[in-house]
Amino acid sequence: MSLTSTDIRSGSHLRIGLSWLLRNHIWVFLALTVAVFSLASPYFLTANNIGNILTQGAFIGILAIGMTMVMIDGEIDLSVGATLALASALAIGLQTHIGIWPAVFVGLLSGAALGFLNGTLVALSGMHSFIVTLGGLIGIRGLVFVYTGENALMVPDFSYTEIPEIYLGPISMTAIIFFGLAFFFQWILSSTRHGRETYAVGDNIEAAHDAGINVKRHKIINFTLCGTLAAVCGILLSMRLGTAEPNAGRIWELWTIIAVVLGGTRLQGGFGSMWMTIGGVLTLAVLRNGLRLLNTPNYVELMVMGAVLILALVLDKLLKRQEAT
Amino acid sequence: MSQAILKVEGITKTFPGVKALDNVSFDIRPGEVHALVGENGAGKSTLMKTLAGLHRCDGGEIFYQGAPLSLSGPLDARRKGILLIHQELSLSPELSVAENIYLGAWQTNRFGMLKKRELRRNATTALEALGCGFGPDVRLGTLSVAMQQMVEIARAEAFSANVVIFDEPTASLTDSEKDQLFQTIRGLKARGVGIVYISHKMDEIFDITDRITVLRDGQVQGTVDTADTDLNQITRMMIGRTLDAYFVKAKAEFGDEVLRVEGLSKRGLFSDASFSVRQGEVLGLYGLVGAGRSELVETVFGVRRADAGRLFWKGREIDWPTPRQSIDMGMALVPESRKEQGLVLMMGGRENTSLPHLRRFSDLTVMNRAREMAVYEKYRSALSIKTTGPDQAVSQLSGGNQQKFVLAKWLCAEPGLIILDEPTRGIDVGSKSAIHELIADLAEQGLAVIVISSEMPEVLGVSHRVLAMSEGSIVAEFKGDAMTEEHLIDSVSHAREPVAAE
Amino acid sequence: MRRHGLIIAFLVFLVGVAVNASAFLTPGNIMDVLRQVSITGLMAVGVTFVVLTGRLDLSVGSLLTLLTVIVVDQHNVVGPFPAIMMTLLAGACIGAFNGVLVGFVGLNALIVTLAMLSFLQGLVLFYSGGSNVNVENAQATWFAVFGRGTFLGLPVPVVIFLLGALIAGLVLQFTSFGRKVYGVGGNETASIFSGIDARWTVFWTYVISGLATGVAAIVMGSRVMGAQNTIGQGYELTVLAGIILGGTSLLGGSGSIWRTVIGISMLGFIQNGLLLLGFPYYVQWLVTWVIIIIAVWIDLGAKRGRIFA
Amino acid sequence: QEAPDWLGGELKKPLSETRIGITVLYPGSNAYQAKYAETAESYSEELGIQATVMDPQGDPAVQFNQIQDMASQRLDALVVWPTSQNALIPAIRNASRSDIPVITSNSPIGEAGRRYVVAHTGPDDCAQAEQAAEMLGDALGGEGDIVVVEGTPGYSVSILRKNCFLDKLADEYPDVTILASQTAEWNREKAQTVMETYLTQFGDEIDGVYAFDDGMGLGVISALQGAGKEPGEVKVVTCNQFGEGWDAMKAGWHSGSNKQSPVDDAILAIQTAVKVANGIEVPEMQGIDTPKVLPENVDEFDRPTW
Ligand SMILES: Nc1ncnc2c1ncn2[C@@H]1O[C@H](COP(=O)(O)OP(=O)(O)OP(=O)(O)O)[C@@H](O)[C@H]1O
Ligand SMILES: Nc1ncnc2c1ncn2[C@@H]1O[C@H](COP(=O)(O)OP(=O)(O)OP(=O)(O)O)[C@@H](O)[C@H]1O
Ligand SMILES: [Mg+2]
Ligand SMILES: [Mg+2]
Repeated sequence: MSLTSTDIRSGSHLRIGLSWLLRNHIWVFLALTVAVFSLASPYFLTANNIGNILTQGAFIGILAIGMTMVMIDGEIDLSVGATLALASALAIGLQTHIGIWPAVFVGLLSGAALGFLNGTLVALSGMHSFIVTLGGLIGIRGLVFVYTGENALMVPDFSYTEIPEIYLGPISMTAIIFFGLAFFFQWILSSTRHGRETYAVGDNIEAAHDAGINVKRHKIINFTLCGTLAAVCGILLSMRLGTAEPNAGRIWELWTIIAVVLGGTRLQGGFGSMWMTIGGVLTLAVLRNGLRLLNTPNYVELMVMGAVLILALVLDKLLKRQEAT
Repeated sequence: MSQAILKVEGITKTFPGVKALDNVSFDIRPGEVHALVGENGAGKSTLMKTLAGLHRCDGGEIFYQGAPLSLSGPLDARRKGILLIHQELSLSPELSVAENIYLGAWQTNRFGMLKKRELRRNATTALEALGCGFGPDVRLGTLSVAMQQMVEIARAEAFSANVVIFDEPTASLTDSEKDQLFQTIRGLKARGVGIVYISHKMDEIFDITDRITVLRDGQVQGTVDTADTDLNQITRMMIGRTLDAYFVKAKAEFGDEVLRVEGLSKRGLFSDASFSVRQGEVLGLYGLVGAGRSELVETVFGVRRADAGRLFWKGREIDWPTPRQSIDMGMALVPESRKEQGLVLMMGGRENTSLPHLRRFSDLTVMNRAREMAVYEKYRSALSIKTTGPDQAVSQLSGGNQQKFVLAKWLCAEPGLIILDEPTRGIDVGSKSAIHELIADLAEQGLAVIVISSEMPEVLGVSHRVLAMSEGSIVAEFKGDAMTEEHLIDSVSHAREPVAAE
Repeated sequence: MRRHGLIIAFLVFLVGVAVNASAFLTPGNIMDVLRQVSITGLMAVGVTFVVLTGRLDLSVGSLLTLLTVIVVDQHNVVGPFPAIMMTLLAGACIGAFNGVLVGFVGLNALIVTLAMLSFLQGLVLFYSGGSNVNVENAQATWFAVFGRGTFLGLPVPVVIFLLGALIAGLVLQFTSFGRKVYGVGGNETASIFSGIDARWTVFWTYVISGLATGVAAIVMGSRVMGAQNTIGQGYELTVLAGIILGGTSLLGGSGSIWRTVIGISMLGFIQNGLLLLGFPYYVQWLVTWVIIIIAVWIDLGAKRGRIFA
Repeated sequence: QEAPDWLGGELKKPLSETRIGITVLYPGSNAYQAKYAETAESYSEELGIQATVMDPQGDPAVQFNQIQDMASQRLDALVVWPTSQNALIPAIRNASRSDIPVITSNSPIGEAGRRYVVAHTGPDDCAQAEQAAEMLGDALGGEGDIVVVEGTPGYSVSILRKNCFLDKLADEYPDVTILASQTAEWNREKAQTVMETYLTQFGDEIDGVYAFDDGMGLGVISALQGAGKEPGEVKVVTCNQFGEGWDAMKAGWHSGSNKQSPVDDAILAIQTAVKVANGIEVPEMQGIDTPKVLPENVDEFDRPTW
């Protein structure tokens, strides 16, 4: 259900259903892609593959949760890819010095700190977050290289990679964490003060400010959350790979934005939800996995992703127009 | 009279380049409606924003309930009982009504969860106290402007405010909505609330207020009891002279027909609209907010597309034009919302003025600055617009001066037909009567003029002929002696039954 | 002072590096830097038009790759002049495609051009089959003049860049099209009410961006005399960083070409200066980060007369 | 079906039912990778096996997913050209645990993961870098000042080509000094830019250049030409010669590289995979030759078609 609105002109159940669908069309899209790939590949609808999709999607998914918070605020965070690389490098690199869990904690902290820095810069300077975090995208990657000295860092003990190897049926721990976080943040959005403020700030920042919401502090919190979630993603990635690549997470920020927008959350803020983001993340994961199962060459995959994205936007546009009349 | 509830002493506020408030003192007593009037840019909104914790003043003191007041921010002001209802609505369209009423002040439990039930209940109480016809769960964006304003006013109930400030609340309300608002204000007043009322509409000022404070160039010109004063005195205090006439009607000498519209329809907005206007004629278009007048003229101008209908320009039938073609033909539309539709706020007055006529101000696409400056200067002085220079961003100007630039940009094309959508909304009396004179002038020069207004005296005062519009249909036409307030009200309030044209 | 805070900051930086690296402010090095930024500079000049309307173009990096591959490959097939024409045409067409989607269909520019980035990358791989292409008769073709020649003692890429910037600057400042670009960027609705067809204006800015990338690709192809299918990777971010550094607002309506030229040159001098000072390249990223934040902040602060928002 | 000669055993099932997954990446030098991928496809077709070739686009996490997806399709064998030495170990471990044999090709994975890999085939990046050090050291007569143009940092190829080169140089040519080392991200144009800056900075001090691959080497040569240098005035040495590099060497601009054939590389990997799929023993390590190519012996080699 869309929790952000109640339609005043609500008529029959059919109409409510239709308007729900219009606001959540990503699920239709997801069902469609799933149907297509199930028909096209016998391996697609296997428990094992579904498990893979969920795990693979979870990484972008966790980034997307933070991005959704920031985007509903009407902002954007381009630095999540670099942030996750730093967190993963710290979580692995510090293990020999301070032990596994303290290292993981420091990794998380680094994400929170960078998110805090982004948020503070946005709030204090009044610069567009696109600019601030574009700077971060470049500079934080520099920090990663300074720390790793250009090398991929490896865990001292590969049992670290078995931490997320807990399964609930075919569903991995990573996927569970993703869904857990998504539900938690959906609850934040719909039921807590901070969540409602997020909509208020993104929707009409003047009104939110005039109503006494501390817009600056609010944005700093959301950027910090976004950075922390990027770090969570980085740490899970380090557990998956057993290695911290200095180039980890390159262009993931773009995939993340694509997933969130595909879901229906608006770039200009004020509208969106975690449900939509889950839909977008899964659609993206299904598309990438399905194309791989169909053995499509690399260039086809790139072209299909581009085309689908544009298609989704056009569809969204058409549906909105439909809704308007 | 009782002790002042809020007292301002000698406050000063400077913006870069402007002294918005200069040693201002005034007070508000419980149970009174205190009017604040003044020209555009006099500093009214600034003064009120200072009281509501949105601006910090540079000097001076504020006393609230006898003690010096220091505000940490707008929420603090609201919590202490000072509520500002903004000139531009200050709400969040995606949130529900209940959430908007308590915007930023939501109660939460120990776990940071919203007390949704309590929020709803309190909001319902506040809405019922005002007699609003909608519930707390409605998404705000689906409400009309008047309803949204009621949501803002509901905050006064919700926070049990002691001081409520209305900054031009009736700018986008119809007369009946205004009456409802006034009832609400009287209700607040009866409960001992001190009310500040800012408006450019003098009839309202004399209708509802007890005292009037006049502001001019950031300074207080004086405070008078409403009962002891009259329009002329207030006008003189505001603009330093008196006005002989508030409405001027152009001489009724009509030439050829300029525009004729037949059977114009657009699903969901208006249907079967037909009218025509001649050279030298001022055609009024009256209706309640939401009647579809703006949409109708926007369609004629070409910003929107019609579903059906025919359009005749100077007797010849033409295809539906684009705005560009309309402008080139000699049509001009002064849109109702200056900030969204009228101006490029970061451009200066010069560039805004020439924006619709780039071809006229350029030679082979190269802009001719001298020609641009000459025209800019002509209309700036003709409309006496206050700026620091041709390139000062119009966003820095007061609302009234902005509105004058919107007029300038259309007048400089010397069009054959000018459509004015709420041209005097938010404009002070002095400028307002200047605009009325201008309308008369234009008509006498042979232009056809269409004026949309929700102010009945205005529409009757300036027009030769009035169309009444209701729910997307033109329901009646009045001219001559039939142009009376009673007829107009009558026609638009019987929405579905067509009133015989006289 | 307000308008020139950017230039002052830039000069301070230049002097700072020059004191520590004697080779830095030599005419030879300055020419080198200008030549190096000429490719991103040309692209940035085109993208500035798009940004001024309040939109983005992230596809230019992939487009540069595609067009460089096309110009080099076609040079071997149809000869230099037709290859150049084809490249410019292809650039304009892809720009036009973006322009239709953003301007006419009204899709979000960030996402459209992001999708295009992916799509064009695929197209490059499809076109080149993954292999590198080279100009076969590199010694014998006049095509080399764009990347390697000199004109009146100036490297031709620099001449093309500065000439492109000059033309673009004049168009923006003094023509009615330029006014439309600022109008649409400043307030689209008001511009539509003023009879400006915002859709066409936006459309043309994307065509300009595509064309400028085409010119950049010609310079690139001529400079390298070959192309690989990653050659333009990441250039979109450099271009955007340059534009932003110059202080052009991403919200549209404010900014200018000279600012872009300064911004993109600043990036070039930062990169070059740190190289000369012997820092590892990733320090350059850190410095770029800090400089973007500080420069844009100061610029913004000067415009609003206050440092903090 | 008749087993091919090279198989050295019986076919367990027809080649047409043998399914092999290949995920290849060689960051930057796409010409080599393209030829590799092309050969892999054409050779698989020739054999009549079902092969899937994928490109992880330089991202180990993507390659990780690819390995996972291929494992879930229960392929007979996987050929992995790792983007990262260690990041793929868990994925390879999981594949091997679900009894899908994995062969690494071209660059090896880290020590910790070797036991999950049935075999490794391909050239030795480290040996190539050492060859480059030797060729450059010899060309300079054992002493001089050089600059280095690196590939995109952080990838295993870059790391090997850097560290092995530096170690060799330090050991055997102590009088060769490194003036500066910078990345050009496997990009020819950026290599040119980096070299131009070096020339400004050090001028005639530069006696030699080491570029991690031939593409960047060509950028370096363009810069030298632009600076008015004569062929051979500055010695340029690279790894892994391309067609154009071969031309440049003949023209005297290029002082040393090594021949590494993507064709041999791909064929060896696929043959090994087919063997493994049929349960035939294979050596743990099979190399392909990477002979030094020097101006003296350049005519003995065909011009590379990649
Ligand atoms: N945020 C601001 N920054 C700079 N100048 C401002 C700002 N707000 C108001 N001003 C200036 O202060 C003066 C007073 O403006 P104010 O909005 O208080 O006028 P007003 O009396 O409410 O006018 P109107 O009737 O048009 O609403 C004007 O000259 C205006 O340009
Ligand atoms: N907030 C709103 N939400 C949904 N529909 C609205 C809203 N406001 C107006 N409408 C619809 O738009 C149409 C015209 O509205 P609009 O207020 O522009 O008319 P108008 O006669 O031009 O009024 P005015 O010029 O006084 O503002 C009506 O059909 C009305 O139902
Ligand atoms: Mg005001
Ligand atoms: Mg209207």
